[in-house]
Amino acid sequence: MTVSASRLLADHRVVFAGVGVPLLASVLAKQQHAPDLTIVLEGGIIGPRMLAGKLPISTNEMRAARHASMLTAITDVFLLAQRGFLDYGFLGAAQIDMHGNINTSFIGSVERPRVRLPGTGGANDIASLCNEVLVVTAHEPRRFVERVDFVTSPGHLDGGDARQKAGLVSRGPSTVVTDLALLDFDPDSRRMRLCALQPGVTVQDVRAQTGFELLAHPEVYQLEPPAISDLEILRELEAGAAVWD
Amino acid sequence: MTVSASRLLADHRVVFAGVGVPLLASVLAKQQHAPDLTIVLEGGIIGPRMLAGKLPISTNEMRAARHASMLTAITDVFLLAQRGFLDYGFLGAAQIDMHGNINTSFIGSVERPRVRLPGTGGANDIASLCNEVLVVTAHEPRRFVERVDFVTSPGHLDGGDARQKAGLVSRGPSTVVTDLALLDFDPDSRRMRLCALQPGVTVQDVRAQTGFELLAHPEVYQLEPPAISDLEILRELEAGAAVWD
Amino acid sequence: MAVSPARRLREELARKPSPPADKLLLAEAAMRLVRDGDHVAVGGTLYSRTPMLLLFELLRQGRAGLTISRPLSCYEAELFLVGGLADGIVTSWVGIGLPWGISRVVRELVEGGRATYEEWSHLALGLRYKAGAMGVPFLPTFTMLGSDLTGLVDTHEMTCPFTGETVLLVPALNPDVALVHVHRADRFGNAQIDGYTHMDADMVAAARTVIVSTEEVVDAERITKCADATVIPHFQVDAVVEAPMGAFPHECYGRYEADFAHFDDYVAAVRRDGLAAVSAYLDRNVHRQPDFAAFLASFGRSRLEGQQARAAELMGR
Amino acid sequence: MAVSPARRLREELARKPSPPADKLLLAEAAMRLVRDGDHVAVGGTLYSRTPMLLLFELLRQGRAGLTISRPLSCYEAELFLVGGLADGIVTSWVGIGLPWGISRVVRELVEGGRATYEEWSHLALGLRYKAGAMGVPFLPTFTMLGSDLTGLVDTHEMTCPFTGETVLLVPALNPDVALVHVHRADRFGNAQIDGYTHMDADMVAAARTVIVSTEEVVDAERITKCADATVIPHFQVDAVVEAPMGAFPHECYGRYEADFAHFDDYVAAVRRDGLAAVSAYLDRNVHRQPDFAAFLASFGRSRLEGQQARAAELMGR
Repeated sequence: MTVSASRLLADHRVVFAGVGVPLLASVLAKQQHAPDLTIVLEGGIIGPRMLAGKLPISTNEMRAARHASMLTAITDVFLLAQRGFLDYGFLGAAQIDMHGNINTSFIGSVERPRVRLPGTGGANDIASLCNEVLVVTAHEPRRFVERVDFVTSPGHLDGGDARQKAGLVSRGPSTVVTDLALLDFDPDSRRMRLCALQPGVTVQDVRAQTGFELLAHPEVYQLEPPAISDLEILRELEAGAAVWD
Repeated sequence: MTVSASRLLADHRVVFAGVGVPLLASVLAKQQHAPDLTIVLEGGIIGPRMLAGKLPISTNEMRAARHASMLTAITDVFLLAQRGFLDYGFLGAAQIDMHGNINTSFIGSVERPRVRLPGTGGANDIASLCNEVLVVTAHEPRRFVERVDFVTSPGHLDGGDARQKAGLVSRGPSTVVTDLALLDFDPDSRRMRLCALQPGVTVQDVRAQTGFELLAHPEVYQLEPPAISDLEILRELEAGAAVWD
Repeated sequence: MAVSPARRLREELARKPSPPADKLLLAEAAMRLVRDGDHVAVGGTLYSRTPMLLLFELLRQGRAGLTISRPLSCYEAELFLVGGLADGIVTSWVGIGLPWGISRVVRELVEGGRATYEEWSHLALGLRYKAGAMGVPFLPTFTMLGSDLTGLVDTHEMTCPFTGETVLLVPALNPDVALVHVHRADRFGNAQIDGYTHMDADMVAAARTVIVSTEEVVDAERITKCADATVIPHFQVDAVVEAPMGAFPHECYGRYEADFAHFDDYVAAVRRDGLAAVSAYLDRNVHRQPDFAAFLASFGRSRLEGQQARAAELMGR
Repeated sequence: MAVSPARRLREELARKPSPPADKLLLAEAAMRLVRDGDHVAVGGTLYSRTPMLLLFELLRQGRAGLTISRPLSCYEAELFLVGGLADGIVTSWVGIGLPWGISRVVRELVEGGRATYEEWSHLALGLRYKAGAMGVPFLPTFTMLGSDLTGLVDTHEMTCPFTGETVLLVPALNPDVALVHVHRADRFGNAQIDGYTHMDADMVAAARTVIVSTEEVVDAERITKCADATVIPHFQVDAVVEAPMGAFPHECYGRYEADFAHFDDYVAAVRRDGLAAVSAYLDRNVHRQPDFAAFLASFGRSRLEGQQARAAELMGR
């Protein structure tokens, strides 16, 4: 999943990364095929270089700021996104629906939520303001729902040109990367469709884990498996990251 | 004029000063009766201490920034005024009218100006945003006109509550200090009125130099002449200021 | 809280003198400036540069009916809710971080209707403080449009008269009190922050009352020597509190790392005992400690020095 | 210039890659990025940190139909108008300073209808750049209300939906080109400014094309060592030009004072010869000099060193 995500990042671009998979994917991309990718983190951090084995747990801490070329205010970083400087934004999802809308606020009703999730953080801003949004999430039926309980981060809303009509100025989610597949959105209906399969996964596997009717690209292909060098880099990056060394 | 202006500045307040008389008056006030007056200059400069004999010619230069406690952006300084942190603002005037409106843009018509003046600079912002505005200007009939050709900096507009009705959030000009007199504004009509006379000046002198019908305070008083210490401080401050030493 | 008209905010400021006077206070006296019912904005974000010494003092004194706002809220929000001081939070996110999972405490209180959580996007909250700092009642933005977030909070859509675009207006937030922790300040309140500044400068300029805690109280000369690093001018500050390691167990950029093991213990206790674990934490670390220095001392010197050494190492020192 | 919708501005940015690549160019090549008809925002203000080397190169190359915007405009505006490159200025004030009186050149051209002077208040112009930098089409303000300035430019009044107050909306300004001079930058364009920053950071973030001249080109390590002093990130910059004393005869904070005697000579010549004096100035200092270094050399080394010494003295060095 991390490797698939990293391969979506083109060189010479700016990625707005969160911690976890997004940061790993971004650092991996820099080491593999995109050395001139610039990483921006929400904690006011531009162009940091991560220390293997000391990955940050939040984007608002010293480990995330190492060797940055600019340190500024949180709001200023989001304003860079609003102006259009941030090419890629990464999102996770507690729930994602067939139009790429994401919920990280409430499971159940707003008035009496079954689960009060942590909230948007910068996710709504990333979804609203980054030029292209990449969603990375585990592929499970309880996550892939027909309609999210609450739109925390706007995808293509009700599909078609609904997103543009709502006034949103960026294109929204282009790709969803999961442990099973890579998905994009039909250019007209803006409904999610299967694009490519992770190695060893079948179309049926994906459908079984998706809680709505999934469209499919005319030519579904197989994703390349991670290279040995990918796995080596990731292993080195993560070494010790979970331990408070 | 400088001394009269300086005496209007209370201690423990923040003054937004321009170069020339406003800066001299502010530094004098700090040395005489208001040691804890904070000077703010439009060039992003907060709390500078001037070097006698090396006064700045603009508020955007090193001499103005000496020993400042904060150096920032121009816009940020004006935003301090908009928020309400700047208690006093000083204005000069090419033209000032009976309601304290000031023109530093056009003499004559806008379409075919007889004189294209330098423009507002920060004057409009000071007039709009500082808590209290002090005007300092030479007292001449061509300056003190019934109605300015153009309102660069809003005073009390058409008088009465016109200023508040226009949406302006600060009180506007409270006092006009000239080489002849000290003037304020009638609390109801907001028309300029004579308050006090500079030493040796008569009411008639003032009226003769004013191009509109000047109201008078019920009790016009005499201003105290400058103290010897005032003049000594000013002489020392200005020494060499006009020479590019 | 309702949006205050500019005139009212300005009148409040005009009533306060703003001399470069000695504002150095002990935490106990400084925190008396916070009144019941206040909206208290907390500087830093998540576990970075949280004004922990000030918060602990406030928790020790006790208050009622506070609202706490913060860009990203860490477990200090839980202390205020469970401690009974606050009944609502205004933030974009609450938790500690991925490894510690969703906040069980906030879940229990908010799902049970015992506390409110007013949710804004991270940028929208930043713009609310910024509008407050700029002295305007709102700022326009393209964020939050089309989402369900706008339905729960006070925003307005408008059509831009220049371009015809739809923009969202978010209201200014002018907190009653802002509490921030900085790297250095002089006794007048001129303050400097190293590294990322979070939203502190806007929060301070927006607030009606400002209390700054600082790793070091320095001479005015130290400030004027690098005046371009000053982010808070003295006339925005009401009280300065000396607070070495005053953000611990959260981090302070360049000075000390956050104490993740402390978070582990806290979260493990909450998993085991629920809200009672939060009360126990308050009891042990706030109420039974005479002051913050005693709380720090309870970690032992070598652990504190270790956190400082980790910071130094990351800074390449 | 008309206000650009956010979508269009964003699409323009998205078309440009933004690598941390070597952007070091000679002034001659860098200034080719400026096209006839462009709106050129000039960094610094008045006689402080003006990108004089870049401006002189543009004057040498020649252009037509430019509009020049600047917070406060000094005599460089006169060079562009009389030199025939620009036919309009957007600013809040034009002149050099009190001792040099009103600009005779601007008076003659504007009063005669041969050049336009679009006047905004200092803050309003700053907010226009800031709106452009923030990626929104306008910002609200309480300045300029009630004055006659609003009648001459494109602004809108509105009633705040939160407080009922009247606010003025000023439109974003996204210049085609921003030219700024900084203290240090690496070859990728990460740039730092010492002292006051004028409106440069907003101007740069707002602009479509950015050329930075710098007193020193430094290693990336020098930038990362004090990353909190960086005000311009590399992905906002299209070209970096090495320019020691590149703001002279204007000042550069901490490096050299403005050459007031040079202003005296210029103003005396204009008083004597009118617009012809400006052409003669251009001829002598721009067209007959092979480059900016030769212009600097024409002052003589001791005069340049004297200006540096004065700056050092003011900085207490």
